[in-house]
Amino acid sequence: MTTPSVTEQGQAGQPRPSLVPARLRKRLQQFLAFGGLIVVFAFFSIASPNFFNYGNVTSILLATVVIGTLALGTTFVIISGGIDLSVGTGMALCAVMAGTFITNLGMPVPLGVLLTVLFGGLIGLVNGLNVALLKVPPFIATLAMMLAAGGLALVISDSTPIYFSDTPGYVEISIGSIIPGADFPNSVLILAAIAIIAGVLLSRTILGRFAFSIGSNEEATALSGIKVRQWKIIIYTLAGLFTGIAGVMISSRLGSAQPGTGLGYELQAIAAVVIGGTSLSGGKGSIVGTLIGALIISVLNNGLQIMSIPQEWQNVILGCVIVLAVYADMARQRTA
Amino acid sequence: MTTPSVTEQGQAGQPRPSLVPARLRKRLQQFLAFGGLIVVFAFFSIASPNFFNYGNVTSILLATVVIGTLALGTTFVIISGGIDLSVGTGMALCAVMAGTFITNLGMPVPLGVLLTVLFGGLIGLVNGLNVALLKVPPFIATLAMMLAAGGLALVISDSTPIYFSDTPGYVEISIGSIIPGADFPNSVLILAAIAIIAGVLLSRTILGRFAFSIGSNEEATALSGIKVRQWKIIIYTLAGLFTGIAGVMISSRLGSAQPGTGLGYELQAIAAVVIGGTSLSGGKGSIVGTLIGALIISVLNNGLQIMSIPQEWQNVILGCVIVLAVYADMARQRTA
Amino acid sequence: MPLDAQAPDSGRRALLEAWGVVKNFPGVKALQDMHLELRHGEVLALVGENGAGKSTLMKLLTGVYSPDEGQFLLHGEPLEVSGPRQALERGISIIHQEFNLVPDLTIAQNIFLGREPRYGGLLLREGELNARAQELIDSLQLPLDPRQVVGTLSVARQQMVEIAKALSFDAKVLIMDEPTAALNDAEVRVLHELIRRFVRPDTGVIYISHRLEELKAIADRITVIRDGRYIETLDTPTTTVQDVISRMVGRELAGDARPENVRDDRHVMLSVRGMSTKALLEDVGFDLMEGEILGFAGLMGAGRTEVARALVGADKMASGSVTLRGRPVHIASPADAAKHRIGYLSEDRKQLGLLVEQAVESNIGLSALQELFQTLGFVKDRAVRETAERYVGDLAIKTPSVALTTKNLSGGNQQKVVIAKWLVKDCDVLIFDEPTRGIDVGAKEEIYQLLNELARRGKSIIMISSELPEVLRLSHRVVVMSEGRVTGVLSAAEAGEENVMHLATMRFIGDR
Amino acid sequence: GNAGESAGGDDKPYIAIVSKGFQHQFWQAVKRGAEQEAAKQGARITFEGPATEAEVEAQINMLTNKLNAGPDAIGFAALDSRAAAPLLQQAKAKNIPVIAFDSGVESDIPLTTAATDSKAAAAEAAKRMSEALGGKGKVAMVVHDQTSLTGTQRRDGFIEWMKQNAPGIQLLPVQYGGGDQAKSADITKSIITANPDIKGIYGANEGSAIGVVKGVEESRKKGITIVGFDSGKAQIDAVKNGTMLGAVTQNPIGIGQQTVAAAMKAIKKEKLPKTIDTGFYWYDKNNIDDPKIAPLLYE
Ligand SMILES: Nc1ncnc2c1ncn2[C@@H]1O[C@H](COP(=O)(O)OP(=O)(O)OP(=O)(O)O)[C@@H](O)[C@H]1O
Ligand SMILES: Nc1ncnc2c1ncn2[C@@H]1O[C@H](COP(=O)(O)OP(=O)(O)OP(=O)(O)O)[C@@H](O)[C@H]1O
Ligand SMILES: [Mg+2]
Ligand SMILES: [Mg+2]
Repeated sequence: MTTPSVTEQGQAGQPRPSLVPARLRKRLQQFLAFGGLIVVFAFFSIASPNFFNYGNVTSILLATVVIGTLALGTTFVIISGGIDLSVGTGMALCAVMAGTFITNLGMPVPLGVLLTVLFGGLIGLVNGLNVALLKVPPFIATLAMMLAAGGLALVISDSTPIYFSDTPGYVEISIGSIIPGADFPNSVLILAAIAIIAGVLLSRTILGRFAFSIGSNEEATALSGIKVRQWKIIIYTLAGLFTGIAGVMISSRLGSAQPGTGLGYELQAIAAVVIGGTSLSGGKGSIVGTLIGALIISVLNNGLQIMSIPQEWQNVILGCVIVLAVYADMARQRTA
Repeated sequence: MTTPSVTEQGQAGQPRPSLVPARLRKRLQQFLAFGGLIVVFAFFSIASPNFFNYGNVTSILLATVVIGTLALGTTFVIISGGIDLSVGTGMALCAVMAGTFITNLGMPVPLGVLLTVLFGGLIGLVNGLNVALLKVPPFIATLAMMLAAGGLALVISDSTPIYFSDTPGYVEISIGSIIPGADFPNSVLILAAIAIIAGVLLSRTILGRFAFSIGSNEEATALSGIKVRQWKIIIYTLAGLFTGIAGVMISSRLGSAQPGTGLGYELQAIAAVVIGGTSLSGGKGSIVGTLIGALIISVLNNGLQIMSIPQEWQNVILGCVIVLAVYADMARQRTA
Repeated sequence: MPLDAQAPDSGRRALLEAWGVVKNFPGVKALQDMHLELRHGEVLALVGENGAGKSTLMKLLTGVYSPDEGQFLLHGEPLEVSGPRQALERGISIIHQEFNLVPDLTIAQNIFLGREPRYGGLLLREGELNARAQELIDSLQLPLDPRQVVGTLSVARQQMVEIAKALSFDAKVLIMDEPTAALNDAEVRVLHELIRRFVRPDTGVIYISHRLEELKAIADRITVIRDGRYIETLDTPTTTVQDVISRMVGRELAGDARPENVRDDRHVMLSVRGMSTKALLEDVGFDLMEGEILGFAGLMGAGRTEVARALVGADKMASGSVTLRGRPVHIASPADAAKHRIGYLSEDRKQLGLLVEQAVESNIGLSALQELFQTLGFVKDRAVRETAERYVGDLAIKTPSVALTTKNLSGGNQQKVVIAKWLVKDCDVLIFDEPTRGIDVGAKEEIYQLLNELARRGKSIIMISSELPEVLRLSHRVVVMSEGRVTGVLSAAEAGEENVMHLATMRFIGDR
Repeated sequence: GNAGESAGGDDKPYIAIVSKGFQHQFWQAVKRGAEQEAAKQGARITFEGPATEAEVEAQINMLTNKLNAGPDAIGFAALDSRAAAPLLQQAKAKNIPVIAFDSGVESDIPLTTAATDSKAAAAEAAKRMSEALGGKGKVAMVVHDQTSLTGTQRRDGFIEWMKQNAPGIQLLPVQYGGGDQAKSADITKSIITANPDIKGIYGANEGSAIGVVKGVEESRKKGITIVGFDSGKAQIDAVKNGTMLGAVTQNPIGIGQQTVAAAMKAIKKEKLPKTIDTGFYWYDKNNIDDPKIAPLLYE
């Protein structure tokens, strides 16, 4: 026993010195992904005198809120190896429900908001049941929900927007400012708060641990005695709750629930997640990355508009920059 | 060696009787997936007197052409473990190129069509290079192409439709009928022809074999000495060629190249592929399945419209039917 | 036929029993009337040919599959497990033959997956988790860092994680399905020590292995099964390896002990000089002769796999040159290597060797598809099928049909499929990385003969193996590595256990 | 075939309306007008349209399906009239009368067209904007899309009037927000940031106009003149509280009513005028409650 274990000790000692750099490197990597954002940001700051100022930066942050919220929930689903296409129209349906609760049924705002968020959870629950129990592939299950939610939003609202004119407090949720005198939109603070919650859930709780584990190797996770189906249902439900929050955020920003919108938001949310370094095959990802991904998208959108690039070129440039950014990120990770 | 091989013979002999049923079962399975289509078809035939007749069935087939063509190409990409989000706007870009070649540059129709299809291949080639050489994840690479192609379609066409009024023959490609007196649109015949080609490519050639291999286990395929990167590039290029064909089909059907269309077609194409039983994680799939998937989508769309279901309900029903259909298919496969 | 099986100890029931267990898969009778009895405080070895049904029996015990007939008893009480969780709750812990680790999690996270120390049921105590893992690893004296991500570990280290995980449960019954397949002799000794420490009067171990020599050292009794049937249980002290083998395969095996001679006037086929990689290798150089079997020996992590991977272009070489038949070649990818007729059979068959979801014939035909089985891009399905069937016959691959999904083959038979793939390709240089991993004695012998036959036909073979006797038995020359360097090249005549181990444990402290 | 005869279970005439859109309030108002008229005249209608005005093929498929469903008449607002030409031929062959609405169909098959001149309507918006700005200053445009007829005509009408009549107005490059309120609001804020001296912004449909209002509100910038298009509660509120100068509306309810009325006449083989001008109207703070204007607006 002694001889081999001495040898092994030596072996074990070997990787140690390189482990600390490895962690530092990981920090640095996140910093560099953030660095990518900074590069884009710096570019626009130099290219346009109107880009870097308090007002515009707040605009960028405000523009990030809805996609960011959706992307947070989507992060969990993607890390667990799934996908959620229903968050866009699901958000519209939740907005309509908020209108129904608050304007049509006259509920107090806090109750209406709570019920809306829970309704989002219900959408997610149905997705989760379809995926985990009926074993319908996530793409199909959530595509079906995308269609159904979009239709239901129209049915419930009778295809008409629902306004929150009677409850001015509702609009304050999004664009009011509780920081006195700062003129800083609440919804950005809310995004920050739920991002922290999401970050804690992902990296500090068993929910996050199992999300990673299921996405990395579902079979092995099940063999470790973990109730994979149950956790999948929870993960989709969680994404649904974020969808509900996004429904509140967008309808309070607009002061109305627009039943026909939402389509396309899901792709942007997924894009934010993937640009942020989460792997679509599951098992890898982070909340910080997702936020950076969402910010990169809105900084690019804002910057290109500020620079008055003709709009048909904006998408062309956006496409190229996204490929380049992700390529640079991949290349860096490979050499690192 | 002799003794065990006798044992093996016994072992090998044993299952044989059940092997034929297994293959028959497989046939039956495909027939049953087809059966799902038949059920939907039968339902509408009974529910509406206007559904099952020559004219309407031709309409359904005609409505399947574009999605079907895109889905064929997408099938290869998905089987190889990738995804292609660029086929929708890519198709619009190809349509615009067809307009440029034929109407603006006055090329003869066959040459214009050829160049358009090749241009589609070029789009796919760029996707393939980004995925295989730059190692950008397929979702991101093709999302970027989706943005870029949509933008380029607007730039090149100056955001206005390009008409094929000077070349009446161009429209004939799609809605003309070479079967004399039958009034059967050519594009359906073309879809049938390219589906056969795709089927042969997928199941009879090394291209198809390697697509399955790469989708099953990319690393193991590479270690088997197969040029994975090269084959991936070929697969995306192939999908691009189908995109080009779809661009010809849609612009000849409409008599014009509409630069703003295309978005959303990629999701429908992917849905057709996945409903047809191809796994999004790669390694499994078939062309017949994809065609059935595309047909299910257009039969549902057509039937719901023919039955005059209110439009806001159509998507709700569509969503439910898709989940049910896929669930039934999965459940059957599990018990079989 | 079962002799002592009929009458269990009347006084004290055994720890774990299986009676009349039957399990069928489509086209395969995996188990028929299977019997097993694990007594308190013993290590029971379970042996049988590839596909005999060992893993299937263990999967039934741990609730991965459910039996068609029969029952299990734990402490004399009926045992019914509906899933892995229940098995663990009843005190049955298993190391599966195919790894079941989560690659993106760290070692500590894998070991305690599902049993993480928490605050209030939800919040993780990551520090505690790592500390506990470190404690466990220290007590097991394994060379692992709990914070390292499992996906970056070599196969041997992953095996150690599996072992640590299985031992971390407070289990009464520990099942190990080929735990030593990826370990070398020194590591095997460590594992045996661990097992001995685990066995107490109220526990027991079921130990599955194809390395029959090691059973003497660890097992109290040996249960032999064949073709899904119980054959006999032998007491180790009164049993020879030959006894076990003859019951396993139902006949005697002849094993010749030394490699065949090669003429030394053969020319050099492949020559490697100054090969270094960023990770580990330093100035590796060796020659491979035509018709030679060149063995690679070394401890875990010595860098043998890395040499092979760098050679075929799967990993990047930082520096070094490769000469093939006297001409310098540049190999940037496995495809390049294949073009130069160099084939590499990986040690990690599930991740890197097989398309587990594809048919056996697709796997066998894969490497040579472009070369042999196509005209104008069209696949010659008949030829693929016939070739696959031929190799299934030649290598005695146990499968009902070549159309079967490879996943459903037993571990050893999967390994044979990988070997068949490279035999079809007909390479001049073949690199076999742990080719007999998980292969039964009978089949091992067939593979040895096959390697000899290939060498006789002029093929050059690099054989990496962690089983030193195997290296010594086959190799014309042995390259010994330690810590990324070649520490010696021995001729067959020179090579013996002792001098190889001496070279394999050479250290280079402070060099890098 | 005999599809024309076998229309549904009841004897009510069936009018299938295929519109350019469905979810936007403008199209919902057209639908409501059509439903009102149908109820009055005892007809059965269906109303369908693609999700966005870019989906020409989807609309063609809808029209095809509706032709197969055997209606007594068709109401049709073409996204691309030439693309629909073969189908209109088919309708003619089947003796199904076609009524065009919203924008003209380049074909002599439709018996009549119930539409407004969108360009002229946009020109009205431009005129009002120019008047409010005193003929000078920077003006931005947020349009819903660059390829649909409603998008391009409402854009080009505005630009052309400005070019011809208001040399002092400097037009910024057009930005497109897809009619999405949130996106249009973000675009508006970018425009304001990039052009702190902006004087006026034009939103070319309901979603764009409300987005512009939201964007201006969120940017806390005062003194920007907003001119919109279409109606809807948010726009009406904005006009009433002075955030928005006013807007042009095309009387969508009237379009729906006229379309159904014309279709009924066609079924009864009555004579129809070549065109039915449904008109457009400017509304602002002063006339918004006017009994002539109020019924045109939808909430
Ligand atoms: N899921 C399955 N589907 C079909 N056949 C299976 C399945 N699992 C195992 N088999 C078959 O059952 C038989 C027994 O397999 P098992 O894995 O138990 O063998 P083993 O004794 O563990 O062999 P090895 O030593 O090679 O690991 C084999 O013929 C195998 O092909
Ligand atoms: N996939 C991998 N990713 C990162 N590091 C690896 C990987 N595989 C092996 N290593 C590391 O590279 C070093 C060399 O391992 P290698 O597999 O070449 O050794 P070996 O001599 O073949 O021994 P064995 O295969 O028994 O582990 C080890 O430290 C190992 O941890
Ligand atoms: Mg086994
Ligand atoms: Mg190795």
